Amino acid sequence: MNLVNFAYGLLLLLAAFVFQTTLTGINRKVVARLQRRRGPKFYQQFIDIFKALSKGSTTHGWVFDFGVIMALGGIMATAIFIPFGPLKAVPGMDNIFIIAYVLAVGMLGMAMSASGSGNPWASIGVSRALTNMLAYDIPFMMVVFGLIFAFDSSSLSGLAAIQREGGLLGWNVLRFPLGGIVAMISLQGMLGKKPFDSFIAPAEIASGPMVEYGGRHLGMLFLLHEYSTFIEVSLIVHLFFGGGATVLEFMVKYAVIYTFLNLVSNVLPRFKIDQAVTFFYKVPLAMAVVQTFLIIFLGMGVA
Amino acid sequence: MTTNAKDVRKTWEKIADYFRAHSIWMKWYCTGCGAIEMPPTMTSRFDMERLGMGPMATPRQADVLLITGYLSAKTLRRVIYSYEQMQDPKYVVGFGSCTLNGGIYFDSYATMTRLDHYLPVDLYIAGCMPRPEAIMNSFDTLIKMIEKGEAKGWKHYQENHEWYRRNQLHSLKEVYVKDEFHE
Amino acid sequence: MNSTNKLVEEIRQRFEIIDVIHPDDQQVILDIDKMHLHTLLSHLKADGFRQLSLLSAVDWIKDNIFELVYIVFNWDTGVHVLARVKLPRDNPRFRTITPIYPGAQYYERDVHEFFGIEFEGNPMSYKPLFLELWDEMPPMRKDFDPEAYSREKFPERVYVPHFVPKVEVIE
Amino acid sequence: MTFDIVVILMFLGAFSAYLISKASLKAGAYATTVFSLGALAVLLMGRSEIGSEFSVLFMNFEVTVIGWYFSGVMVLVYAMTSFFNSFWMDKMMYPGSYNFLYLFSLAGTLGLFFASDLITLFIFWEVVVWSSTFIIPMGKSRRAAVVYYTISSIGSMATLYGIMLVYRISGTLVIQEAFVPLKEDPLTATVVFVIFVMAGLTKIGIFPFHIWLPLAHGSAPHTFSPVLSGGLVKMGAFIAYMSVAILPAYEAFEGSLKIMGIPLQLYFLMILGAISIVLGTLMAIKQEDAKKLIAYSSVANGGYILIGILMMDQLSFAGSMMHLFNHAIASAAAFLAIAVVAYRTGTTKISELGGMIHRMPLTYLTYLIAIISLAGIPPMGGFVSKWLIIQGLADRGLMFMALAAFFGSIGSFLYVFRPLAAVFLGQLKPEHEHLKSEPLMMKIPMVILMVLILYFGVLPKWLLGIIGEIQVAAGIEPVMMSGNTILAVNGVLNTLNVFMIFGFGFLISLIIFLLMQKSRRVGLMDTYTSAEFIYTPELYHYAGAFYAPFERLYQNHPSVEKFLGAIAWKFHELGTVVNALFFSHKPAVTVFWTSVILVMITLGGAGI
Repeated sequence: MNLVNFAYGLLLLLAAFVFQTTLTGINRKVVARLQRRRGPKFYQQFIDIFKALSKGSTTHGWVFDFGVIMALGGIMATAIFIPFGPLKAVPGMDNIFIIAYVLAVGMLGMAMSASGSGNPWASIGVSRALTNMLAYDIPFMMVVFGLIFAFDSSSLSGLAAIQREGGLLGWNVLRFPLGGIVAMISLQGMLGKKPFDSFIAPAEIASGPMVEYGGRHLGMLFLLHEYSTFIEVSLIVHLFFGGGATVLEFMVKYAVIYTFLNLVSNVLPRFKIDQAVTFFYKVPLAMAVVQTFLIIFLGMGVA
Repeated sequence: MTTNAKDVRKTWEKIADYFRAHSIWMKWYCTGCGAIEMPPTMTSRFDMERLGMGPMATPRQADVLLITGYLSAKTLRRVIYSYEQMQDPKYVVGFGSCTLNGGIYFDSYATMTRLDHYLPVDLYIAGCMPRPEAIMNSFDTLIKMIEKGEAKGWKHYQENHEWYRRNQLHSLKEVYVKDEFHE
Repeated sequence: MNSTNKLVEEIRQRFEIIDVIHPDDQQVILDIDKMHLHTLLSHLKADGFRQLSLLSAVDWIKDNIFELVYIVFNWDTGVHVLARVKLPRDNPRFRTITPIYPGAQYYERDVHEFFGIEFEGNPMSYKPLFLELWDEMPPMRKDFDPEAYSREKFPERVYVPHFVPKVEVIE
Repeated sequence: MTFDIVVILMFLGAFSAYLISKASLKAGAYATTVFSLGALAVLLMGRSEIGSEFSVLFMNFEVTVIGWYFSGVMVLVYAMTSFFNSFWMDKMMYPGSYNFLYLFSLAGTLGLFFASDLITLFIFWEVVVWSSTFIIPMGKSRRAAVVYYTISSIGSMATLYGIMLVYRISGTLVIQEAFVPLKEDPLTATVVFVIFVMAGLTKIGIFPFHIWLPLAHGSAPHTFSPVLSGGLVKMGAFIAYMSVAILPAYEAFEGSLKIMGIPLQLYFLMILGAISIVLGTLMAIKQEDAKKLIAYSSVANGGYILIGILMMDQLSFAGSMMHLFNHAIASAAAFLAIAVVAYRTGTTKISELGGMIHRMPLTYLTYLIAIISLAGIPPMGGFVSKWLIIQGLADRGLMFMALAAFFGSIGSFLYVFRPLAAVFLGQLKPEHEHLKSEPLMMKIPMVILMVLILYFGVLPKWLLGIIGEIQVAAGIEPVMMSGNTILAVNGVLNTLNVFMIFGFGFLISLIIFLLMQKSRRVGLMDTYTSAEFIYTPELYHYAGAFYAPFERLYQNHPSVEKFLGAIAWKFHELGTVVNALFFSHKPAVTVFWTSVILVMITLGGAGI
């Protein structure tokens, strides 16, 4: 760790921000076309974020501010760990468990700040978000557990490199199709897209955790959202789609997966939170356990 | 419009105004029948998102308070409360002739006749009720106004707060009331 | 008309009904003396009219009376019965029907607030319901002038005509 | 020879604390602090004397690394908690006895960890059980003490029976030698192992012996709950360690059926640990009382520790040993934070509190850091230990344990967040408007614990070094570290780097925050209320049934408590029947039944 690492980290953060925010903008346009609208400009998301940052804001006490800073800081730190294709800011730190747990810092910060506003809608949203997390994370972690056992590595770039050795058929999504499906469903939950978006339901609980945010707080939450999307989609790209030998390959895979999930999201209604839990524990968890069982006891797909 | 020292914007304010003009998040205060005109404006026929506009869930997140329809004494209190919860810079759009001059029920004991008496309205959309074309046109105007820095209602409200407050108190007696559910 | 005829016959036998109107084949309007209203309503409720659909008042200012209107509804037969009683306009008081229809609570508050009719036996009816901080005469009374009130409370927009077209009256 | 002095001094200290309490209660409470801090200092200084042996009267002691480590954890928790004792002196029924028992139980644990023969071990086990049994009813409930004592006696009896069994086979009571002959006899080894482990399970609160934990922790005096959860529970881990490492279980069960390389006996226990994790998590999520909530979290964390100890490998075992320390200080810190709230407000019910951060920010910070560690989020200590445990599980491919571990660690976000949101954040109730901040004496231990939690999360080298020594002593490969990097089979973890990058992210985020316009400060009630005017903060606070939709999914679960309650009821009924038969108003009936039984016994004896 030296200054060069930090400089790389900063560059990586910038690149991730520009990439993901542009992609979000393009996806807004794609969704608009799906609904037969013209849709906003592709750089609309940038305008939204900068506008929110430029506005005045209100605060409900120091924990309200501190939580937002902690959330964005935690998520940015996690984004630094993520390899951007072959590029890594800090070598040797892309351990999947580290990423999964550092990600939680951001979640906790945001939850803390939201509850610190004193608004019950925020607390309800947080309680739903955490329940949702308990639902989607366990199937995902089970599949990841199987992968780690299969390849004796918990490093993202290491797992990606192993997949690339086998060419297209080496991708984990093809080697372990059950696990791939589980991961995609879990990713839908992680991104908070439909049908698992009951925690930010705007009409029922006034956008949940975000209810009290405005101005720079809201702008930072938008940044946070872009980064967490980047982290979560990157995880899947690295774990199941062979990562990227070049930056371009990584970006293409990333964009395809993200757009696909967005399209799926736009034709689905919304689960209630207990329905989401039941669904995740009935279908994806069962699939994940079967997949892990196949890997560990039968060695299926491990080659 | 006269240009004095106060109206000269700094460069960063110009940039900020560009962003503010092209990303308009609205809080719809759907008090009256006018709200029915918003869905067609939002959906594929007129598609307001292409101008960077969209509805928001709470006043904290919103830039524009869109008041669609009649305001009674009771709702006006809530509207003022919502307006004060919004973050600067904020804009108010009065929608329909009812906010403009009281519309057909101008002589009712319960309805407001003039919104700009209580809140700094940046833009009125006349009509009973205005069609989506009128709405889109007016938002186009609003975007231009914000970009030029002419939509300064929120500053006017800050500077003339006493005047607004006096008007509010004259018509409403109290803005922050305690109603029966909180006795 | 059969079902309502039978009903009206039965009621006529038991109560002094001033007048009966059939506006529709499932609807009956009964004008009744205010002494008998409560017994009528109890009877109707026992007879299956479980729902109080509306309680309202009408201000007959020329006759100097208030008319209270009770609409009850029978879910089994689909019959509406509308019972009307007349009260003197000055110092209007009437007994509450909340013991019969507890749901009348809010209607009585409503009527009290908008017409100033007092319901004895319902202390809650004195609380304001809709009008926050109202300090004038009850606004639904005919002698209340809403326009004057509106002009005084809510200043109107003054239009300055920029251009007045000349109108020539052609004989 | 410092350790014998410590053990003796602690006993003398207990008595002197009682005498001082007779003169002045506060002074007695401070005496507990002084003595336990003294014990901590001696332990830290005496690290070089590990391996020394000594005897007091007929009891023999030997200072092993693991004993030293455990006693260090224990004394640290006792010392930190003892700062709080003086504030509860006027609220206890027998404050003098409390001070006495507090130090007496500490002395008992020290003796237990240093014991080198089984009788000494048993004596001190009983010392701890009895002294804590008398402290628990000083809190809210007497029933809790009864349940605690019942479950503890299961452990005691099991230990006693195990000791007798071992003595019959090997003819010695010295711990290191007594178990040696068992290696040749897997069946007896299994019996001894099950008996000893059962004693451990009762203390550590593993399913199905978990029922005493929430009851006792939830209703013990506020100053004793941290000790119970942070300290005494770890005695069970010590016994479990003994039965696995000293027996040694893996060698004794070499011939039995193995699942993923784990002997069936141990695998079964691991499943119990996994059940405890899931059960503790689910129950903690639905608790309405903050102390009970943390108590159930102790059940879940006990599961982690047990699984790690049973693994006896390089990673999970190290993780488990470290988790023991992390959980001890984190749960002590969390209990202490709740104790501060209880001291100021008089309640620990989550739904009766709210907005405490505006009155006691330091307590909030303590609780925050403690729960971050409990939930295993970096950069706190709990993360390192959970990471190690999960790496070990992934290495072995124990998928069902891993499933439970994932469920427990994500579920812990849910339950630890609940008191954070509902007790410390949210709306401040009008009746708490004029609360004072926490007293200085309470701040000291909280700050120390916070620093420790953070320090061992960022720089775990020292701690893992000691754990490495324990592993060497237990005959397994020690955990590897190079610099600040922990080297695991499947990956590496550099905690310092994680911390630095986290700090870097935080810095950027702070810069973005500060560059933008200043915020306007508004009150807590000036929130989005759908434009409604609301004046009742206590109603505008989301605290009760926090995870209602989730709780509804498992509200009709089967419960061990209900099962045991039914058995107790049947037992009670049987007693009534016997009572009616024997002790009716006619003496002749009693004489008749007595003679019948006597005849049956005589005949039966003749038959044999």
